[in-house]
Amino acid sequence: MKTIVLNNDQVAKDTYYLQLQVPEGFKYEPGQFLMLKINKLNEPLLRRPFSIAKVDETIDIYYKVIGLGTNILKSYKKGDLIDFTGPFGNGFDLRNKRIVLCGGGIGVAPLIGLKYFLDSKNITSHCFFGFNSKEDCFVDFGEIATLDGSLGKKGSVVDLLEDLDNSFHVYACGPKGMLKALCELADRKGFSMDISLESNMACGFGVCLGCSINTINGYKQVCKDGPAFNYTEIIW
Amino acid sequence: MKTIVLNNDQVAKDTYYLQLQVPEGFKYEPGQFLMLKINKLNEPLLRRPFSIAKVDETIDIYYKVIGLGTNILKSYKKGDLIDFTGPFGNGFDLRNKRIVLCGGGIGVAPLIGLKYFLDSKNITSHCFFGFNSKEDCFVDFGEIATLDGSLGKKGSVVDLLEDLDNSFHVYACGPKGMLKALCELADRKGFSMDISLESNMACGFGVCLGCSINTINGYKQVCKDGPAFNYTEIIW
Amino acid sequence: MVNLEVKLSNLRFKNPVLVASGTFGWGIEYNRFFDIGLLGGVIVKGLSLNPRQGNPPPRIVETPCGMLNSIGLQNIGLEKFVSEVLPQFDSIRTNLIVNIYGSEIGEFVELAGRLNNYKQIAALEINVSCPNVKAGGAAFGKDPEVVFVLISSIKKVCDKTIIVKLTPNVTDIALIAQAAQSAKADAVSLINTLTGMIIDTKTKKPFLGNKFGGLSGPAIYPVGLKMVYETYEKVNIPIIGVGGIYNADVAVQYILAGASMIQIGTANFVEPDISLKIIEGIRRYLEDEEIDDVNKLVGLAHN
Amino acid sequence: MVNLEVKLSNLRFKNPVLVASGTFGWGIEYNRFFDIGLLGGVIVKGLSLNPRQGNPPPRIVETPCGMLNSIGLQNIGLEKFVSEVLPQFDSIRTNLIVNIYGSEIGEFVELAGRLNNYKQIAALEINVSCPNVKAGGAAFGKDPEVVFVLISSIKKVCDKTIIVKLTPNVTDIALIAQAAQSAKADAVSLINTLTGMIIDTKTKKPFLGNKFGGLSGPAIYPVGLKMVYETYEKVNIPIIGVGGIYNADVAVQYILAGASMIQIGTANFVEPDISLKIIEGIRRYLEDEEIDDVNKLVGLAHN
Ligand SMILES: Cc1cc2nc3c(=O)[nH]c(=O)nc-3n(C[C@H](O)[C@H](O)[C@H](O)COP(=O)(O)OP(=O)(O)OC[C@H]3O[C@@H](n4cnc5c(N)ncnc54)[C@H](O)[C@@H]3O)c2cc1C
Ligand SMILES: Cc1cc2nc3c(=O)[nH]c(=O)nc-3n(C[C@H](O)[C@H](O)[C@H](O)COP(=O)(O)OP(=O)(O)OC[C@H]3O[C@@H](n4cnc5c(N)ncnc54)[C@H](O)[C@@H]3O)c2cc1C
Ligand SMILES: Cc1cc2nc3c(=O)[nH]c(=O)nc-3n(C[C@H](O)[C@H](O)[C@H](O)COP(=O)(O)O)c2cc1C
Ligand SMILES: Cc1cc2nc3c(=O)[nH]c(=O)nc-3n(C[C@H](O)[C@H](O)[C@H](O)COP(=O)(O)O)c2cc1C
Ligand code: FES
Ligand code: FES
Repeated sequence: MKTIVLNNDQVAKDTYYLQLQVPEGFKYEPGQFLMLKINKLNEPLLRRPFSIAKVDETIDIYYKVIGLGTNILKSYKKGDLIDFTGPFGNGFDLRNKRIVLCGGGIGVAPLIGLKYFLDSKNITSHCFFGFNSKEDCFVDFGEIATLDGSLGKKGSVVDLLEDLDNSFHVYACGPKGMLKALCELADRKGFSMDISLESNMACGFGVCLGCSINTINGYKQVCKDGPAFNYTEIIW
Repeated sequence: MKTIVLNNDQVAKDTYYLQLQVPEGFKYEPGQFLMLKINKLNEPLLRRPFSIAKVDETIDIYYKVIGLGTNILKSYKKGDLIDFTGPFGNGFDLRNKRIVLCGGGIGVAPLIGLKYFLDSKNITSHCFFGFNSKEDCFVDFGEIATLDGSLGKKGSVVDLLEDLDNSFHVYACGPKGMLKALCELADRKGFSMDISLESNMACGFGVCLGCSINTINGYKQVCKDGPAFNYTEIIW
Repeated sequence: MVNLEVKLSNLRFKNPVLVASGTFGWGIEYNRFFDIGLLGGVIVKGLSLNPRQGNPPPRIVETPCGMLNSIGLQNIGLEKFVSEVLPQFDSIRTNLIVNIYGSEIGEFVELAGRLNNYKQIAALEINVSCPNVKAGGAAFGKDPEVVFVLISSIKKVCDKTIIVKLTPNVTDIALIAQAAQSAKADAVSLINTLTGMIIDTKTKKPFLGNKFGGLSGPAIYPVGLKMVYETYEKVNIPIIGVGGIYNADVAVQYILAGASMIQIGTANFVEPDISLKIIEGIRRYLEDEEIDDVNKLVGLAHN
Repeated sequence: MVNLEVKLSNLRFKNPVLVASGTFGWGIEYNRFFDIGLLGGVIVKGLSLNPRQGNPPPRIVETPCGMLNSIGLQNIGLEKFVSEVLPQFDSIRTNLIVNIYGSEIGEFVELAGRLNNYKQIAALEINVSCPNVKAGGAAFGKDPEVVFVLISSIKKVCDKTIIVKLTPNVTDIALIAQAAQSAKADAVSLINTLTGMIIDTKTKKPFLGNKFGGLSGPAIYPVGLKMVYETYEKVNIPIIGVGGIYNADVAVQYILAGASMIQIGTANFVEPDISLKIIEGIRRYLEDEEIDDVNKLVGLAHN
């Protein structure tokens, strides 16, 4: 399906904010993602997955420029048509606990929509976001940590969660290293946690079996069984 | 090498006029061509050959949108950088006879530069250009024939050359069917003729041996031995 | 009106467009995009007797105009397939083809024999590209004698249409096709993926969990097309062409090369309804060329 | 400073980057773009005893991320090569490697013997992918015994470094590499092109004048890489990796897979000075990874 690009501006270092027109009948849950076909050529061949940060007037996506596909994506202009499939994946599973959102880098994106959703339901949540540096930050809410100390607290965002106990439930998304550190912290502090994972994807809806990750219940598909998983399930 | 696109406007049906900044030290002869790398991807992989229509303030190219590469080429905008190699190929071999230029469709392009060159040397030449229809025409000089009669004389441009005799030398470029018909006419009327040929090309400068055509002297390379050949040499 | 219907042994297909095993799940997943009953047939993912976990991740990576996969034939096994997937095909109006494999001949034969009982299944596609445990891991499909014995054995226990899916990683694919023909296979499909790999220069290790993977996608279509073309000159049974088909032009090229039907694989991931577009594209090509029957196109490039 | 110098038998190469036969003309043509003396070595186009016309046009066509060629080994023949090309290499400060082929063993041997006299030539690369007239047209390179006899015979008449260029169109390329090793080849280079074809749906005929062609370019690199990787585990002689290399990352992948040197082919057409950029890219990779010698990279992906 195609929709119209309404905005595609740089909002932080290598980070862009893509807004798409909401197609008629489009439904989504926070935590889901779209698969974008970047151009009409066979290179890049496969669609690329991007979390839906939020949907209201527009579908909002934040993306980081990494390689082949995202380097082309950034040249889209207002008014261009873009080809998507989805939304795919499960929404975040809502827990009846004190809620914390913890994101690192571009992994903050899917949490924006979750925050927005929780606010709309009057559910209180605490947000902790980490970036390498001030120039990488693209959110204007939540407590911030930066590795170089240029914004918020100096250090890893994981450090900001030291005070949590088992009354909390964390939704986390970010680079592998951060997620692993969070898992150790969760083990230590006893809070529960869902983490949103990434994997190379071909289809996005469970047919290629390419996006498997290893869990204590065998291989699972990030696209269909996730992208969020209970952290205790993951075998790193 | 890279140069700047100064203009890339549509000038006729599926036909675009590409103007490039002349790089320092750039030398060319009428009849030569450039190889353009259309994008930075591996698809399309190979460079595409385009005749240099003319060089004065700018390098002028006329191109027709055909397939993969030219469909992307048409999206270039003023100010974009484009990657070229060349100029390659031989210039037209100038003859001391009454000169006629005969072009069909996009094959008119290289003759524009030849006309311009001859004019600058005060050499008289007669131009005959053929198109399918008025909407395909992108020149404003010469005698025109269109197949549907919407501009100039109705019929093939070949018909316009019926009056030539062996005192003439023709430079021709155009689709295969037209060139074949011209060869028959040349045999009948006795005029001499150089025809500019096309072939799929990989390198453009004689190393891949991919652009061969069959001649009475064995296979020859369009890029290095041509693109213009004495018509009597060609085995169709 | 042009005719798109094709026949294979005693089966009729609405059109020559199938979807390739491993790229179309169990079929039903694609119903969210279009009515899969419009396809010539659906080849479901590789089935084995017992469930299989598949290979460790990462399992896929993109390559220039292609992709590598090392799924390792993950599947739910016969029992679950029969109880959960098959019933859903009662209401789907297209040919269901089940792609099967085993690690030794006995496993293939048992599986084929048991699948023979289910009326929802039109045909079996025998995947001989998987490693042969008894023969030290080399694929069944690389040895014509093994293919002959395997297919003959399957034919004894299963009277459904038998299609043999050949691997391109051999010196002479037509030789293997001939072995399948001698064993009374009803058709051959070619090609499966080319073996390939990618190395991650950051970790300095093979990128895929399984090191090697199968290369598919547009990149490989000239190779598949050539193998279909040469096999067409060496066998009399129908050929089903597969490998890198991403538009109607490439599909038509395969038919001209000698394929009676074609399969769409990797392209299903990129464009879930590409197979419908290709059916329409083949129809339009026939109309433009004023050919009234797709069967008349088969092998024309040999004339 | 990192070391890029590599050795092969008694030869030294400034760096591990060569340019592949048939994609670099006679070398000198590229001097208009850069000083070819900066390359590790230049492999010139396939030479035969007598001049050859090559195949009828069209000879090339683009495919997804690749190209097919059916040049058919057009070349000027030994005599003209010796009189016109060789003298130009007196002043070029890089290793000249001559790629040779014949239609039967005797032709190879005579050619190798005669080339042995010229000091400008550092090594011969034996192209065994061409059809063997005596064996009914199948390529020399598909039969390990033929490769053994061919290379042994060449070694008897030529004491230059002998590299055997292998075809990927076989079931087991490592087996052929082992035959070359047994025959005392100094190195193997792999891969040559994959056989493929394209059909023109307008004319309904094979597009290339010769019907079939060789597939090269980025599309094939995962296949070449895998063949280098598996051959590295089976032979002790150096491997020269070739196939689809289009940037330094892919070049490094080949080295990690086990290639001591690499060749740039099709990419030379797209970007005439790509080989220089790849040399620089390899140097930068080594610096970033803090590895002081390119030789230490060879085969690391096997650890
Ligand atoms: C469910 C999900 C949601 C996501 N949401 C977002 C989001 O909201 N915003 C965002 O910016 N990103 C998101 N991503 C990540 C995003 O999909 C990738 O960053 C994107 O696909 C990169 O594409 P590319 O073509 O630019 O990079 P590519 O060139 O495809 O490279 C991308 C990555 O692929 C891997 N890779 C590919 N080829 C190789 C190779 N040869 N060797 C080693 N590694 C290789 C590497 O990890 C590399 O970094 C999400 C991913 C998933 C799975
Ligand atoms: C010396 C020279 C000068 C030229 N000058 C000009 C010029 O001034 N202006 C201009 O418009 N054009 C010119 N051309 C032609 C121009 O190069 C081509 O039109 C252009 O390369 C088309 O590129 P493309 O990617 O758009 O089309 P492609 O998609 O590459 O297709 C181009 C053509 O390639 C052939 N082809 C490729 N693949 C196949 C296949 N699978 N089956 C059948 N046929 C195939 C067909 O003939 C097809 O029409 C010139 C060509 C040469 C050799
Ligand atoms: C992710 C994936 C899984 C596959 N699984 C199977 C399989 O289970 N059985 C089989 O015979 N072929 C399998 N194949 C091969 C395809 O059916 C097809 O032969 C191959 O991909 C070439 O076609 P394509 O280039 O159109 O994808 C698989 C291919 C892919 C990409
Ligand atoms: C136009 C062309 C001509 C070639 N000629 C030869 C040749 O004469 N001898 C040879 O051994 N290989 C020849 N090759 C094969 C290349 O040397 C190389 O092995 C192959 O193209 C794969 O590398 P690439 O993908 O980098 O091009 C040729 C390749 C091309 C594209
Ligand atoms: S991306 Fe295909 S199964 Fe998950
Ligand atoms: S295009 Fe390469 S030799 Fe002419």
